[in-house]
Amino acid sequence: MNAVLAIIRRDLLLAMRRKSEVLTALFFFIIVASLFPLGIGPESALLRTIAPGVIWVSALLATMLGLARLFAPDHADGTLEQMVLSPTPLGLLVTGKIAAHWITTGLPLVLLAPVLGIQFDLDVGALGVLVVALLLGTPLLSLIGAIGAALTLGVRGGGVLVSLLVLPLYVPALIFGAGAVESHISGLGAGGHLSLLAALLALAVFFAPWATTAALRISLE
Amino acid sequence: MLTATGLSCVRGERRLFAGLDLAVGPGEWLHVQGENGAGKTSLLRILATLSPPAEGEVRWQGEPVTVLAEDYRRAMLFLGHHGAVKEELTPLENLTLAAQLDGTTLDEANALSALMRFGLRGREDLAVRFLSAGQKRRVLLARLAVRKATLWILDEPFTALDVKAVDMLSGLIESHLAAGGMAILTSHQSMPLPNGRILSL
Amino acid sequence: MNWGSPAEFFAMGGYALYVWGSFGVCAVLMILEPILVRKRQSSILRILRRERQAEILENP
Amino acid sequence: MSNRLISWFKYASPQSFYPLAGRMIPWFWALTAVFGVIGLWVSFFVAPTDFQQGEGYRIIFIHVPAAWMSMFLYVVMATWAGLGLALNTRLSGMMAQAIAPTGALMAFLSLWTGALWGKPMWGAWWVWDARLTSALILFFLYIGFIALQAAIDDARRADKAGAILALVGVVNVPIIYFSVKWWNTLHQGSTINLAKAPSMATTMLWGMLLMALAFWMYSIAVALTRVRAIILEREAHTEWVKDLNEVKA
Repeated sequence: MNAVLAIIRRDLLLAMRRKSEVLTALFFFIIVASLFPLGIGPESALLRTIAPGVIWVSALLATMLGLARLFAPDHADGTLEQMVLSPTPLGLLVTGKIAAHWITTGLPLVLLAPVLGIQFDLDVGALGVLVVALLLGTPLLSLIGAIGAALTLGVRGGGVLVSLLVLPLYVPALIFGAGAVESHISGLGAGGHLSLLAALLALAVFFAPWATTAALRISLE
Repeated sequence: MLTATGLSCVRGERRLFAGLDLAVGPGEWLHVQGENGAGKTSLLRILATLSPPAEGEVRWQGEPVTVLAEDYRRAMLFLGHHGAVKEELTPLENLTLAAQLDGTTLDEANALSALMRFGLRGREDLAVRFLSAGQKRRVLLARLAVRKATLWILDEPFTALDVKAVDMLSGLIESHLAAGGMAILTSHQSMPLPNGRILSL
Repeated sequence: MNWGSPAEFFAMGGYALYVWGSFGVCAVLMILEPILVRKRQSSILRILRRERQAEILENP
Repeated sequence: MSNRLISWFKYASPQSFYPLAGRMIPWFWALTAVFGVIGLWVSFFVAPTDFQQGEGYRIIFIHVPAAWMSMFLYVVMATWAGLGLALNTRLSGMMAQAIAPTGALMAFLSLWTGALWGKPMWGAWWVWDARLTSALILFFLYIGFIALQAAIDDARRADKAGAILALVGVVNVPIIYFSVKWWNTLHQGSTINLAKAPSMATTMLWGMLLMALAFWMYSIAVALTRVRAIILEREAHTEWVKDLNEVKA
């Protein structure tokens, strides 16, 4: 457990020393979401309808942006080898790295989402549901993304390839995440969507580190 | 005691070596020699359990390393071509965090004394990326000194070291062997260490 | 038998574009794929044969 | 038991599978032709005109088999990939790699024929129906698998990485399907529902089954042909390949 905390601390420390990467992903999120009204038009009823989907798709893309940097630096400087050879099980270390990735890319998105929601004229209740849905959904994005990042490690054109592998797998998260906000707006209640999102998260917490670990071992062979 | 029997290694379409046997006991060290591409690094990675052998088996204290898993990894230290040193972190942070990832703790006093021993005094708080190549290798040597492992597997440990650092490293390895440790090294040049057995690939 | 004449058959009750569009593309792709795979097979065989020839020329 | 295991593993080696596959391929082509001809005859000349959809419904005779095969082949591909990962047999990875393009073709055909069916029936080339949408995502999954394998130079590593992706995909396919279905019912209500198709005449079902058999045999024949090419490519340096009659000729 200490090792997990240590790797989270290390990755956060590294993120602090390379602030620009974290900030780039955040501004990307804001800019993409702000482009939609410019492309679609300022009519607030329409914007309210598309808001959950737009914010979620932007969150997917922003998460994707950070994925290439999840394991690549550790792979390049040999730290990944040492992680594999550490007495601590690799699965735990990988979970720690994914947690750190979420704290640096997912959590800021959750905190920024209400601001974007206001741009799209969402009311307070919908903003709350949006935050809860993102809180459940962004760890899911980091977990699934880690599998793709590990599979494309050291592969030609890995950065583009990872989006091809991961985006189709993001579909359920997108559907339930955006759906939660939509059904709240239409008065149906977001409970069903949110609990399904939580179930998916539980499933991913269980399986994704395992698949990521296997993929990392293969990339080091 | 590390023993390997009938190891063979296939890379892509090429068979690098086959039917390789080796044994290293306490206080012994093995010098793996061979041309570029002969499979020195591949052999070391197999011994370190980073990649599985195409055929054959590696045993530690009589047990297969695949069964021992964590116990073997605790007893073994591997240094590859890349230093496993984070450029953005200071030498001090590198040492303490590496120890924590291994599940042990390293207090600041010990870490500092190890860094000083390798002539990194005054560099503790400078990010590694501002250090010279030789100084970066010294951070690694400090890591060797603080990590308690019986078996050292070192891939080209003497590259990019100045004369003084070479002496330090060979002294380090000698005292490791004297204390009953084992070492497996690869190197292009002749080793500044006595009594090594030679394995040619 | 559903069709009075060949013309009626090809007209497909007004759905000719959709029915023949589906069956046509399906047939084209399912003929094309084996041909491409056969080509892949024969190109690797050609390389292997050439290598063999070169070996024979080198050590007669 | 041990005898049977050995003979099974014997055929799991590329060297003995190569000639075996070569002998099997003509049989599967013959079966494809037989089922295909009977199936087409049933679909065009035996199956009656549908009272609701007219002649346009005849597209289902290839649409449904293609959709079935695209899902079935993904499971078969993942099974081979998983076997390769678990037993470390070389042939398994090659089989997975050989199946993927045919699976992608089936997914594409199900999308294409679905669009051509949708236009006259629903008035639109594409509707975000649950089945069409999940077929589209399945197609993406195939493309991802093929792209990942193509991007990795080392064949063994490509096999293993592809295997993990295929297994992750196979866990996700039902989740994706149910999420899309849920999303669909929530948004579209009851405007379009494939499940409520008019009850099918027995001859229609027969036509569909025969065509599905033809597609199945076709997939096996193509996958076997492709796996032979892959075996030659990967084992080009071995003695047994150099001693093959095809190479000597």
